[in-house]
Amino acid sequence: MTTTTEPGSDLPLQKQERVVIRFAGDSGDGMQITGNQFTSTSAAVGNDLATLPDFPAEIRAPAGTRPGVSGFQLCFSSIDIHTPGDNPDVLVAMNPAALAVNIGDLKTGGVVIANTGNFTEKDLKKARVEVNPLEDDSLEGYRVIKVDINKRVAEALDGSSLSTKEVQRCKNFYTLGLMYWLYSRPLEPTEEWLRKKFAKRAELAEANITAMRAGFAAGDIHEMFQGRFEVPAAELTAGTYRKIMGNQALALGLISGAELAGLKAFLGSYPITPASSILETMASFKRHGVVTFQAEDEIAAICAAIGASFTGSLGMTTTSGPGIALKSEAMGLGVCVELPLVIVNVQRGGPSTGLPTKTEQADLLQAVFGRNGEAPIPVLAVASPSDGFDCAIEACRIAVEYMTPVILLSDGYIANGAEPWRLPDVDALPSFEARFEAPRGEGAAKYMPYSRGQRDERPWAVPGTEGAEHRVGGLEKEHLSGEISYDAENHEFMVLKRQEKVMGIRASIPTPTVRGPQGGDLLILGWGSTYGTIIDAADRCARAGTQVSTLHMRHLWPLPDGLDELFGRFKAILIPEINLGQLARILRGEYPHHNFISFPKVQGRPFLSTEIVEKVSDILER
Amino acid sequence: MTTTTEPGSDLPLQKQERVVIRFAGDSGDGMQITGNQFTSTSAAVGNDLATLPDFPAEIRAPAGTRPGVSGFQLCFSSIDIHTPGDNPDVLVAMNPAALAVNIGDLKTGGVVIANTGNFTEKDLKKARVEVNPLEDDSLEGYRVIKVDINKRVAEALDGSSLSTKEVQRCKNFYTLGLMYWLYSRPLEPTEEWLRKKFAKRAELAEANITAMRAGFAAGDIHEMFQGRFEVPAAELTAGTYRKIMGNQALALGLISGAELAGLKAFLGSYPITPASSILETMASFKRHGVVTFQAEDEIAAICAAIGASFTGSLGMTTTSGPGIALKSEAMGLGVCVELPLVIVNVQRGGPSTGLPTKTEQADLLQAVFGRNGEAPIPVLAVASPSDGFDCAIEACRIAVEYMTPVILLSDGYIANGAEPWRLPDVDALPSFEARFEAPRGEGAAKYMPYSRGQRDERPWAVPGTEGAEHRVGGLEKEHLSGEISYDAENHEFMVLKRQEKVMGIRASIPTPTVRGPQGGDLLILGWGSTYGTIIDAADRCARAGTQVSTLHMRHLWPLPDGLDELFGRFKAILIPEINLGQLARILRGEYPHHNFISFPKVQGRPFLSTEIVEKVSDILER
Amino acid sequence: MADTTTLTKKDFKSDQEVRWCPGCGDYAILNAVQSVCARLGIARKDTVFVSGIGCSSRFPYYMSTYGFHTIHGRAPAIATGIKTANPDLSVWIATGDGDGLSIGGNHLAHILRRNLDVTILLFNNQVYGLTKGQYSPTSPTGQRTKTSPMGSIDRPFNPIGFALGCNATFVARTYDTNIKHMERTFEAAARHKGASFVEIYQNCVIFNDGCFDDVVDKGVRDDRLLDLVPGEPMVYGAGRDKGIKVEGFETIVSGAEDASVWDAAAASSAPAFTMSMMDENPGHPNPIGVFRAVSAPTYEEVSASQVAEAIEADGAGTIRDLVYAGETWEVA
Amino acid sequence: MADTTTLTKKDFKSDQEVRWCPGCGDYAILNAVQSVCARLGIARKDTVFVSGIGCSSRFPYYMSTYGFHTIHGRAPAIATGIKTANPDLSVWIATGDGDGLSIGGNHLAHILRRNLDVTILLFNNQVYGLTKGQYSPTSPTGQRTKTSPMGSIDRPFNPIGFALGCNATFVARTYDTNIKHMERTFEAAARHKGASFVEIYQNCVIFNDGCFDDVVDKGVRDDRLLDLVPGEPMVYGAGRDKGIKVEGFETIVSGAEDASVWDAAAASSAPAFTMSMMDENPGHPNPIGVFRAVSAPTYEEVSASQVAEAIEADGAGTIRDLVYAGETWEVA
Ligand SMILES: Cc1ncc(C[n+]2csc(CCOP(=O)(O)OP(=O)(O)O)c2C)c(N)n1
Ligand SMILES: Cc1ncc(C[n+]2csc(CCOP(=O)(O)OP(=O)(O)O)c2C)c(N)n1
Ligand code: SF4
Ligand code: SF4
Ligand SMILES: [Mg+2]
Ligand SMILES: [Mg+2]
Repeated sequence: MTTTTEPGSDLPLQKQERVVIRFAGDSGDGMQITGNQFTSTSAAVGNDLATLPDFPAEIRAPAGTRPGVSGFQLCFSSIDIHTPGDNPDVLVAMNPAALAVNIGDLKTGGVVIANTGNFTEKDLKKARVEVNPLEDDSLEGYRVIKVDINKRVAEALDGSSLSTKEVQRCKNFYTLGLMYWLYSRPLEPTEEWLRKKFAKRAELAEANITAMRAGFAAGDIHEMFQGRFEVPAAELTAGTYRKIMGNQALALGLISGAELAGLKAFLGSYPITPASSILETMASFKRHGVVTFQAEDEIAAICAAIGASFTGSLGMTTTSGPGIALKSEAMGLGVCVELPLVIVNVQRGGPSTGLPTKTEQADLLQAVFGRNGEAPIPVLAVASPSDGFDCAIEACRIAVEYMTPVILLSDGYIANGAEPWRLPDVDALPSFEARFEAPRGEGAAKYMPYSRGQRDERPWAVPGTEGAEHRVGGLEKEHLSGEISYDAENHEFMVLKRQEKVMGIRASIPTPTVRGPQGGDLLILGWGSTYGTIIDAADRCARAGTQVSTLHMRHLWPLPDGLDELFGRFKAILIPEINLGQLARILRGEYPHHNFISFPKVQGRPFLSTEIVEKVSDILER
Repeated sequence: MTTTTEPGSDLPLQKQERVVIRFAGDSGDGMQITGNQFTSTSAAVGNDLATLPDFPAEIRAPAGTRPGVSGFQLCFSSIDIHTPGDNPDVLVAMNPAALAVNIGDLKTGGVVIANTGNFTEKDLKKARVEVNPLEDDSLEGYRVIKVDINKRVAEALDGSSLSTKEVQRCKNFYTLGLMYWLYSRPLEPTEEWLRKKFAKRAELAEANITAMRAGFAAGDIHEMFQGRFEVPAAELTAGTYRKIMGNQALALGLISGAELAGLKAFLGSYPITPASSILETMASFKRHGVVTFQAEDEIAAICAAIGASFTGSLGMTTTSGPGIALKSEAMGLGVCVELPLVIVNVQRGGPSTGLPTKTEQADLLQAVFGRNGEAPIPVLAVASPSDGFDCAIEACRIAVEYMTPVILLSDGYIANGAEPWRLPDVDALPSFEARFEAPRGEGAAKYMPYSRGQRDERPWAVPGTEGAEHRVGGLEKEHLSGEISYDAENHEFMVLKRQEKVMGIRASIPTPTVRGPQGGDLLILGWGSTYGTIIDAADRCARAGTQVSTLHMRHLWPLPDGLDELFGRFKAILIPEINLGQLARILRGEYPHHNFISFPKVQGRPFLSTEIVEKVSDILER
Repeated sequence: MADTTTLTKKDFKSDQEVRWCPGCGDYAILNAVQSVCARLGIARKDTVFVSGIGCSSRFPYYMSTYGFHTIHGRAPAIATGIKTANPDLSVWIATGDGDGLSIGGNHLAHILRRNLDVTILLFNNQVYGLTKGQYSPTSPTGQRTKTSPMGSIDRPFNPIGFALGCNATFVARTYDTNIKHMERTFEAAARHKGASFVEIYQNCVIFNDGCFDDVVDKGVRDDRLLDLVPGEPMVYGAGRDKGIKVEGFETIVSGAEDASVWDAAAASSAPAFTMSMMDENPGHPNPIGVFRAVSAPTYEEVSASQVAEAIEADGAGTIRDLVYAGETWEVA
Repeated sequence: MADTTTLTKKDFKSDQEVRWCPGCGDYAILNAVQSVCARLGIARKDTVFVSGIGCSSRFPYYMSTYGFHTIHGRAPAIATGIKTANPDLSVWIATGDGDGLSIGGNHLAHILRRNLDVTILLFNNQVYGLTKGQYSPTSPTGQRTKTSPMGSIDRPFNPIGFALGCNATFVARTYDTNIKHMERTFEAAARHKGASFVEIYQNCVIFNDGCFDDVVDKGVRDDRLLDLVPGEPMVYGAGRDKGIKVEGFETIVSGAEDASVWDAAAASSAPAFTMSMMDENPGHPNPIGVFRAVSAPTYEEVSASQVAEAIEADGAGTIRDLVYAGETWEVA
């Protein structure tokens, strides 16, 4: 990668380990693009990173208002990191609404870059800000860099063929250029990206590049910073990397999972925030033989997936909490007919419609228990954006090997977050090829749809198979023959058999490993998206001299073997969850004699590692 | 009540405390009517009683086949009883299929009354019976009374104007007469009933009466019994009684609950076994102002009920497991909009369509946890047919006082079972009148839909109220104003507030009382329909010299106060449940340090008290 | 029910900031509805707006009446409870093509066949707006969206045909850029006793901009739209010179003078059905206006009358006679 | 897909005991379907029967093919998955008036509009049989049932009109006591490429006995039923002396000689719609037969062709090129 000539190279260059930037502006300001470009460039220069977009509430609010603010936070570093960071070091605020909404999170002493061009009376009013915060002392304690980006970009593109409106649309690239300068990043990757994106409108590409370069070269602004920074490459494990978002990783994993099983992937889905982009991504992979069906509702979506599995495809369905509620009856059918099925729930704030664009982990109990009758379904959860790939494959494996529906939980934080993904060795991926019953001739033994294999799974005979014609359905089945049976003992046998089969999955999953000391005063136990924050918090504790152990649980139902013994090695087990303590409840029910401390937070957003660090010292001081 | 002349009064008359009879025949044989008449007459003579019909599986199978068998068991007694009994003393079998299906349950030494007229080769074949059991020694150990009822009834009605087919339809009344003789019951109540029922076809009434009298007077048959029995009146608490079935009691309770709250009852429902008859019953009570809406599905049913509650009616919905699954999204809406709503789940065998006509208690975890997000809903359960009345009123009370959806669980066993109901003093029923916001004039303070009352309930303003116009919905609400709020702290506040409100219901519910010793080795804890069996079992243990205590839980969520202390008084707590241990799981999660012994049985039918007695001695011997 | 004070459009504006995208067709629809509400003279307190989920379903927040923003697709079901429990209320439903015809299609079908006296506004923008641009059940085959990168493979619903197939008693269509036509249509719908269904062509500037431009654009609309006015000849065109003549089941583009008179109250809904499919014939205009308006008993009326009849026949029930009924016996 | 061996009706009988009530109309329907399956010559292994819940939905158990007895109302959704995932299968749906038009109305609507190549048999007995006799969405207003002791207050759906409103490509009606007519209709439906919808008047001897007697009873049916045969004049009557003449949107009972010729393939479904409502006119017969049969691309075909096209354009994807895509970088 060639390095750009360095304006402002006379200013002191300071090394930093870890920087958190938040870009914030109006929905129309292109903050997501800005953030994504900064991320890609940082990835390219070898930083570790994690990102978190913060979309405005569902409907595009009027420009300039607080509900219209769109944010993108990224953390890039030369050390191993696992979260987009608690509090930004730098806040880019494109208008007063963006400032007002985000300033509270900025680190004390942090930098605000404000686009003064958008702080007019009118702008302030739209943002419901009484006094211009750039002009009173409300920003005391922060370093405020005021730049009239509107004007700067107009100047930079003076004489361009673009309309004024189009020129102003280049603001975000001016800003990006400025940030590139501040953190000594190359411009080339973005220039390349722009040229590709606007292949058909080269003048737009060039205008944006010009704007970006202007920001990069704005010496007079640079002065205000009194220095620039460098974040060297991180020491990442060797390999090929790519940046990946959570939903994207899930889509790739689901497609791969089907392929590893030798099956066609069939996705039945109905759009819902924050799960929709899995469907969107999978719809774009038709050349992988993926069939996507956008159903009329969530019920039809899961039913179609079940139908597809009946024919020998790997049926899948993706949704969020309210959609899971709707699917619960059909999930019971899936349990009864014992066909493979992967059900993805990208959790969001609840109850009901709740906070659709915010994150939460409050659907765990629903996943484990939310069906009529005894209807056991294995449940696992994704830890981070890239983990979605592995988890999706694991969900497919369980579904196929055990002939069962599987619930895979993710959440809004993971769905939209991104991180570098070290690409797996494709040949080393697990293989769990599905086996179909072979056609049988006249004299052959009758196909027994509810006989059992070594994992208690039933044999899969698909339409088109001669001699294995059979009927399945939601009424209780007779063991072996699969015929309707109202027999009392058979019912009990089947209820227990289904239970045993799902509990038997334990044999195929590892006991999770403790990170840090293998026993002691405190274990921080997490599941799903708290993963990164818990590790960050533990590392911070370690740096401060307190060793705490952590444990991440990928498999939530059945619970893996060995936990009882493992828990026994710790005096207390702290469980931070973005709900009111759902995993803690499950664990208490299973392992009543350990000291579980539930640490709930239900604010529609992830934990800060600080919060966990504080909680840890609270507990240890007691 | 005049006493009928007593044929066979020369035969010895033996007193019995408690008799269990099962009538079994083809669906077309009128066994339900026979059983019900015997029940009514037994009630009228002052017995305590409990009944359990056993309907054939959903579809009417061809006549004479095993799936077509319809049964009706009743227990009548001179002592206090709580269940229809484990094993019948007498089995009336109208055909070979009825015999084959039911003989296994008959008490050793029990009496079989078989209608030989229906044991022809053809009948045996339909029932898939190889050898006539009346003619080999397969009924050894039972006293078998063979009567050609077909012939007898033909003889009795010889010369009647009825067709042969119609004459044969009187068979069940001949049988009833015979049983009335055997147990020294009066004929008058049934004669009265027949005359009323066939008011428009007197000849039918008279034919049935003639048939019944013939059975009652059939001296030659009587000989075979070597004696007849008498079951004296039970010592029941003084009062007015009526026989009531579970679903009927629920319907009456729901209507009364609304009236006690001063509200119109609105039932939105969709038919489903075994809940349908609640809708059917309520539809017949229009003169009580009840509005019933048969919806297009379960979702529409609950949604309409929520809509009705929005207008100030008391919205209700009734269903079974699969329907609950479908309603779970809308329940979340109910939690969010905080309107009163009563949701009745008459549980049946699951998962999925499962065993629709069989009983189960496996929807408890679904009731407590089966929704997306943190969506707390109080849950209570009916103990016995007549308890449905009180529980329904209690559900209405909680819904109205706390402005919340409430789930009321019953099951198939209760739904169709019947028992004598001592009618309540209507004036002493609880009162919990709903309060609506008053209209407000121009200058009045703004209506705050999410402000809170003393029970944390929100104020109820209904359309039509001037000045209180407001909007509700499923998005997170701002505390007080109720406006949409994406604010993190507000969300947490509201999640906790909804949780506190529901947990606060504890203040209004009693700690359940222990029956028997207040502490000791063993407490048998039950919920729902195991109530009667557990008491019967405890009484049997007591009679055998072992004192065990029992506890019945009506309120399952929130759990009442005082349980921890109470549980602490027992070395072990045995929890029989018709599921895989769902209440046990909940209790372990809440009170981890007690010794709960889960005792699951999932056979689509109630526990036998014997099973519990045996389990108790198992535990106590250990 | 009617309020005597003179209501104005402003009375129906709520204090909530309207949060649709600038340029969204929903603004104009909101305006028109507010005007019509004022004109109907029904008090705010007696009016309820019910919606599902979608951009369009935010509607109730912007009305100063009672409102219920329910869950996706279920507005008709909730409204059924509201109207049946209190027939005195004026009940409106705001829904989208996804909310009303995808997940909510069945409830919509059933409220129409049951003929509850509600007014249903279906905002058809041929796309899922709120979830950011997937195709909907009204998207034309081939439409490329996020979930149909190679074009939608669904055959779309015709909302008018769907409503007619459900035996609806009032069926109409209007579009977002013609306030007058919207007001006229909404008012007729609201005054109709029974379930009124109005499809509104609505532009989504963000995800489906210009989806109806070929018929509603100022430059073409006079020639591309035929306004069905009950009792009037079917005449259209910038110079009102063109007409539609019905022959058998066929429609023929004719001169104004030969135009047939439109009968929205025909016993059979076949004519309305013919009109609803007319634009599939080359050269034919796209019909708007009132397709069907017939009268039939409303669900809530009959429901209430059965209760009244039962009370009249047997007297109003009390808890006592509910409980002390059937065969009872005394134990002393 | 077709099997060369000669199949007989018996080949399609399963080993399960049929458990409908003696006298139930379902038996005859089962018989007719088994005959048609034999005639179609599609192997048992390639045939799938899908159903919801209801008496009628027990159907798959009695067929010796593949079968799926799903959950209430969802058969069309499950069938959509089956057919889309494997277009080579011959897929049938058995559903009831409750299963298909009450809880399942939306899925039915959507499978029809999407035009999946499946054959849908709707057993209409105007009642919920399996749950023992509540009114259904096709029960006539006023019908007294367990849940409507004072008479049903719903306006019923007309299943034919509903299907037409959903833009179905094949719509027909037959009745359970006419094996020949059933077989002819089922065969036409099965051979139609696209979603075929067949309403079957079905008697429920237990809960709604004789519900169609006024039109299908042997004594009256010749005069009360009009069989719509595409391309044939609309003639009926015991002496085949009566006819239906179409004038404008009106139908007139005429002599046989004046009868109009029935066109089930008209571009517009308005004629079919007119026929579907004909019996509401006094003196008119009740129409059965084929209301509509037009061709349109099927969903599963287009779905498969997009996949094929994508593969042709860019090559079949592997996990490797799925994973190693986008902007990647190396860390050494
Ligand atoms: C049960 C459920 N499923 C899915 C969603 C996501 N969702 C919200 S609105 C919507 C579609 C909106 O489309 P439309 O009704 O056309 O309204 P528009 O936004 O276009 O006005 C969807 C799929 C949801 N909120 N709830
Ligand atoms: C989710 C759900 N709701 C309700 C039921 C109960 N149920 C079973 S079949 C049925 C209606 C059957 O009517 P129809 O489809 O007309 O079939 P028929 O029995 O008349 O053939 C109902 C309401 C169910 N099984 N599942
Ligand atoms: S996304 Fe479309 S429909 Fe939604 S508010 Fe914006 S313009 Fe309107
Ligand atoms: S109840 Fe009716 S529909 Fe069901 S099997 Fe019996 S006769 Fe047939
Ligand atoms: Mg839309
Ligand atoms: Mg039916």
